[in-house]
Amino acid sequence: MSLPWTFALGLLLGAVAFTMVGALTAVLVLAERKVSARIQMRVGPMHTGPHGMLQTIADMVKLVMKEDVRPARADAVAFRLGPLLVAVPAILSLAVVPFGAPLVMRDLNVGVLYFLAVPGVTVVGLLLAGWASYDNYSFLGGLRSSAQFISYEIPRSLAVVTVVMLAGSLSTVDVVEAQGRVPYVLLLPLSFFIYAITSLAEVNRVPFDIPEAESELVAGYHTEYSGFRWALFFLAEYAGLFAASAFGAVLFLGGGSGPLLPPVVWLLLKTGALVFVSMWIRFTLPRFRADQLMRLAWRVFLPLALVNLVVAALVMRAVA
Amino acid sequence: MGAVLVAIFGVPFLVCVLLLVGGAVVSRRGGPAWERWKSLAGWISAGGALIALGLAVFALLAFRADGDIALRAVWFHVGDLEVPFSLRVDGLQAVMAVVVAGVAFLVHLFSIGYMEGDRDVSTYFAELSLFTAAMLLLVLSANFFVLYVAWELVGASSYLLISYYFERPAAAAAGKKAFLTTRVGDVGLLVALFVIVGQTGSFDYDTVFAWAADPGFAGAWAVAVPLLVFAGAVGKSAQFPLHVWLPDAMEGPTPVSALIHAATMVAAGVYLVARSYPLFEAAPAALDVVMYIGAFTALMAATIAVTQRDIKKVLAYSTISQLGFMMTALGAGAPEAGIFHLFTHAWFKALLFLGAGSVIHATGRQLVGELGGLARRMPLTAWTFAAGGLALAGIPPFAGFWSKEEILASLVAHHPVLLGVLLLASLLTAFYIARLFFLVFLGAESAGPGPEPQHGPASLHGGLDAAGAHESGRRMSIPLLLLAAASVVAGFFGAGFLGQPLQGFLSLGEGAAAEAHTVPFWLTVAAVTVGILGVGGAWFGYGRPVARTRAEGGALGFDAWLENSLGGAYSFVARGYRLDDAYAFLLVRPIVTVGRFLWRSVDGFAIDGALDGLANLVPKVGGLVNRVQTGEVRDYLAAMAVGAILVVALALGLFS
Amino acid sequence: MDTQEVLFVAFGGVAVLGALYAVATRSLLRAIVALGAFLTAIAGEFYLLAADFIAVVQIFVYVGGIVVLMLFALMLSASGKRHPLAAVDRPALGAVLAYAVGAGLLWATWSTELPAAGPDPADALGSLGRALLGAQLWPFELIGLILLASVIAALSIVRGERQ
Amino acid sequence: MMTTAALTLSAVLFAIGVFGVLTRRNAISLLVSVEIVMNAATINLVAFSRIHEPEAMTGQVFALLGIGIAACEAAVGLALILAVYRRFGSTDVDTIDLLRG
Repeated sequence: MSLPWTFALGLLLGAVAFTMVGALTAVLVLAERKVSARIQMRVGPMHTGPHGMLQTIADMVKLVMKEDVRPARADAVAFRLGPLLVAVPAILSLAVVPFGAPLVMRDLNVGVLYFLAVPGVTVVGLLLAGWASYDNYSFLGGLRSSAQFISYEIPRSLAVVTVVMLAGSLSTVDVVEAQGRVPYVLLLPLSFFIYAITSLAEVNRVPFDIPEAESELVAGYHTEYSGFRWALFFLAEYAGLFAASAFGAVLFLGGGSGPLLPPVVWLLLKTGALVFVSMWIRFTLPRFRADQLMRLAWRVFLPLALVNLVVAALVMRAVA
Repeated sequence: MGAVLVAIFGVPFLVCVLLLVGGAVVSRRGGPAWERWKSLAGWISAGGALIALGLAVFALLAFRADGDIALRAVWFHVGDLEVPFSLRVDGLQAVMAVVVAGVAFLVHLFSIGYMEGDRDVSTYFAELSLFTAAMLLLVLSANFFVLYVAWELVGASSYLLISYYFERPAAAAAGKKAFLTTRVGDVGLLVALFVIVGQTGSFDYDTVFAWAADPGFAGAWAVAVPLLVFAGAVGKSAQFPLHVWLPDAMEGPTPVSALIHAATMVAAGVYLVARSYPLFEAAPAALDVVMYIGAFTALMAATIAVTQRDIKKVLAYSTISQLGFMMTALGAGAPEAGIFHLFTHAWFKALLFLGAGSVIHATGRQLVGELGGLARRMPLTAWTFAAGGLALAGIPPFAGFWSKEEILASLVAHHPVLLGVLLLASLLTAFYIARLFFLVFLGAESAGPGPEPQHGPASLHGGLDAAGAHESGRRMSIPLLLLAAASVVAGFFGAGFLGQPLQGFLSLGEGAAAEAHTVPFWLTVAAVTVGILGVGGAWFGYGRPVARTRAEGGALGFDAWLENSLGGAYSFVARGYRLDDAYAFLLVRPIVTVGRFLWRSVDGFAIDGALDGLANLVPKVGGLVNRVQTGEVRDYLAAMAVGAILVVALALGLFS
Repeated sequence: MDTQEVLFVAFGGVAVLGALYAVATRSLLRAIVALGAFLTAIAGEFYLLAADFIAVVQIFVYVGGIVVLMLFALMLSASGKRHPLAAVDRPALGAVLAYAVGAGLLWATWSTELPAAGPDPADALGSLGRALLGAQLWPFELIGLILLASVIAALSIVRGERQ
Repeated sequence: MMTTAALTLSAVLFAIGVFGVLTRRNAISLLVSVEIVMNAATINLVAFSRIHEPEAMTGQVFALLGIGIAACEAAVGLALILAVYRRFGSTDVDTIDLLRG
């Protein structure tokens, strides 16, 4: 393949991926609104399209059309870079999700590590966005967000390490294969628990949505954003949620394996279940205070994850 | 029995330690305790000396009964060389031990009275005990290493005691002079020891003497080793040309002079030669050197003694002269005669010194011109001094007569010239000692006030003049009496008509023992005649009442007459043959000049200059280098980068 | 030029430009962002050099860790000044020295006959793991110790100053 | 070919880093420059790992260790910068010269 074609294909694939993630976001937003409505004994959006199914599309069109407002004293480069650095890693982290034979974009032999590492770049984006906005709420939101992200990254990674140890590989495909008929959620329930909770914190979902806590920080790091840039944050959040759920399914629920249905369907089902749980939680539990949040990470989850890791290692050793 | 040998020198040594530590402790408390301690110190010390004496006598008797007593233990190793700590008692060493311990005891006893009221008697007696211990170790040692250690200890304690009145510059200087001068000889002894141990691998007397007896010993070593040993003896025994320290050593307290610089330490050289006699026997040339030096020293010192006006100086030169006699005997192949004379001399010379001490103690003066007529006031001192003097002059039956006769007899056969020299020396000996006696004890009491009281015992009695002189106390007179008795009796131990028990006892060099001297009658007559002549001459010059008044010079008129008639020769002699001046001119001045040059140019200019320059350079350079420390991180980083570039360049071989 | 080489040059270009911007810009914030870009590009180079584990770790530690730390430090240390300016000083000296270093290194690189790259190991990740827990265990443990020490050091430095 | 390219890139980046180290006055900028230098070195390690005993992975191991060291350095360095900032009110290294001789 000649060079121009390579780039052309790359651009095309990028566009496709972005579009797909956009569509995914639309679906998820709609789902969330419907789920929340159901939990709150409402019906949710109903007017645009049948049962309001086109509501999110309309919202997105509205967002894209909106004026791009930039605070006068904001740092232009950082202000523009922030949303991008938040959204792009979230999308990129989907690259290693094994949707099934034809749909694995890349079977990296360090896929699991890749999934842990790439979302980390998001923090840079959050900080930039918060800083560049030249706004106290944004700044505090950015700092809180990154502190929270870094704190929860550690127990989360430690939980994933147990899976890697058990599977003996960093490749997501291998992990799925290694689970065979017994998903790791049965073997490593504590790891799954830690992963699930910390993942909520990673993607800033309630009860860990302190960085954007509307009631105290207005909207955290994206207070000053509007239009398409704001949409990017929105997109990143749902892409991240989806990615975290998908990885939860891959690491602990056996990925695409399952009877009768093709792997893609199984994986989407399992991911959907996890997404649903997170929405369920969102509209059920209140949020933590900032200090409680950090204490939870360092005093509960970190020791718990360490103990879990050591116990898992010892048990594996004993069984082997 | 070995324990006895150790105890003989160990007891005085422990006494020394006790006195030093006790003195240090008690003197801090001061007051009555200190006074009591000071009065006690002498008795403790004398007690130690008495115990040593008793043990020495015991060892002597035990030796007579059972033969040699020996003790041997390994002291330390140096490489393959094993250095033993060995002691023994044979005839010579037993006699020496008894003499040393005996004189030491009497001197201790005398010192109690003599030093009473001195500022720090405790230290004095500690040093005296240290000397006693060292001297006993010296005569008891059975190998050259122990001997050398004791030899140096003796020298060190001698230094300490000479400089006892260290506030007096003359005393301090005299101590240094004694130490340095004897050191010249000690180097010879040390080199001799190197040669000996290098050749035989052992320090033991027996091994070394066996080596000396070996025919293979002949050659260069055979002459060199005894001469080197003799060098040590020359230093210690104050033989020409290293005798100059002994007259100065009279700056020490008089009992010290009696013990160290008359009876014992200076005799150590004689003992050393006698002890290592087998080495000398192998080299006749070395023996000749010993003999000639001894004879020359004897005559020279005797002439000087005639001219001296200080009691102690006279006695000091007398000692040198008498040591010369001993050396002559040793060199002439009659070691028994030499040791016999050492034996008798120890008693009567100690007696003379203590008598002089008694006089000095009583009057605070020691120049003969300021003394006179003391016989009436100090009869005991006078009589005992006379006994010692007669012994020295060689008047029978006093001790000196017997031993001196033996020495003269040893020269009859082969060395008539030296015989004449020694007879002349004997004449002078009788003359100067009689002169001393007449000047001090006869004639008119000197008039006028005494000199300014010097630092010393007399000053404590308020600067007594001769008129106020009185006999010393019992503690001082008893030693005098005992020594006087010894001066009378000692001679009989070696007297020919008694079969020379002492000489047989000594059993020194085999050849010498075989060649028993029978003293020709004419020699006895000659010796006695010479002695009487000397005394008579002194009577003529100083003793007669006429002589004492005949010239303006008063008591010393004869001295003046001699000076006038002899002219420059007299002053040459009176100044000790100007040997001190010669040393000052030949050695001291060049050394001082060189030293001053080195001090000013090398040390002061070059070394100090270099050091000062360096010292000044440091802050200057520091100030320059200081600027490098800008405190700015980036400057350091730039330096680091330069360093990195250099490293890269080196790695790439750009400089090779 | 195959795809790999094209990508190598592309990443290299990004890295050089990012580095240049990072050292040349007057804005600290942009310098750090440029550093992030530079680091990411380097991670890409690692990937192309058959070191994908290193590449991911590079992202993990550098971009996710060190750059964030730097941003924190910047934001905590430049309070009130929204656009902290970092002056460039003595560019001539820096340029000369940098040029000397770079020229030396380049000369060394180009004047050395390098052996051809061997085949990449089949199980690279496994080899790396075995190396880390085998032959290189001591350095590995040591780096853990150093990390612990530096965490404690950093905490005590920041806390100690506060009290 | 690839190795030489990597080494060339490394040399260029190293020089850029050195330039930054020598010219930047802000402490954080210094740290940025140092990171560039360290990355240049890491590229070298990774590149050499392929030509020198690829199976042993020594180069990659040391690249990892280098990254670990960089993390330590950044953590301590930034802590120091914060401490310095609190004390001197500046992160400009030229204003901090207490050690000037």
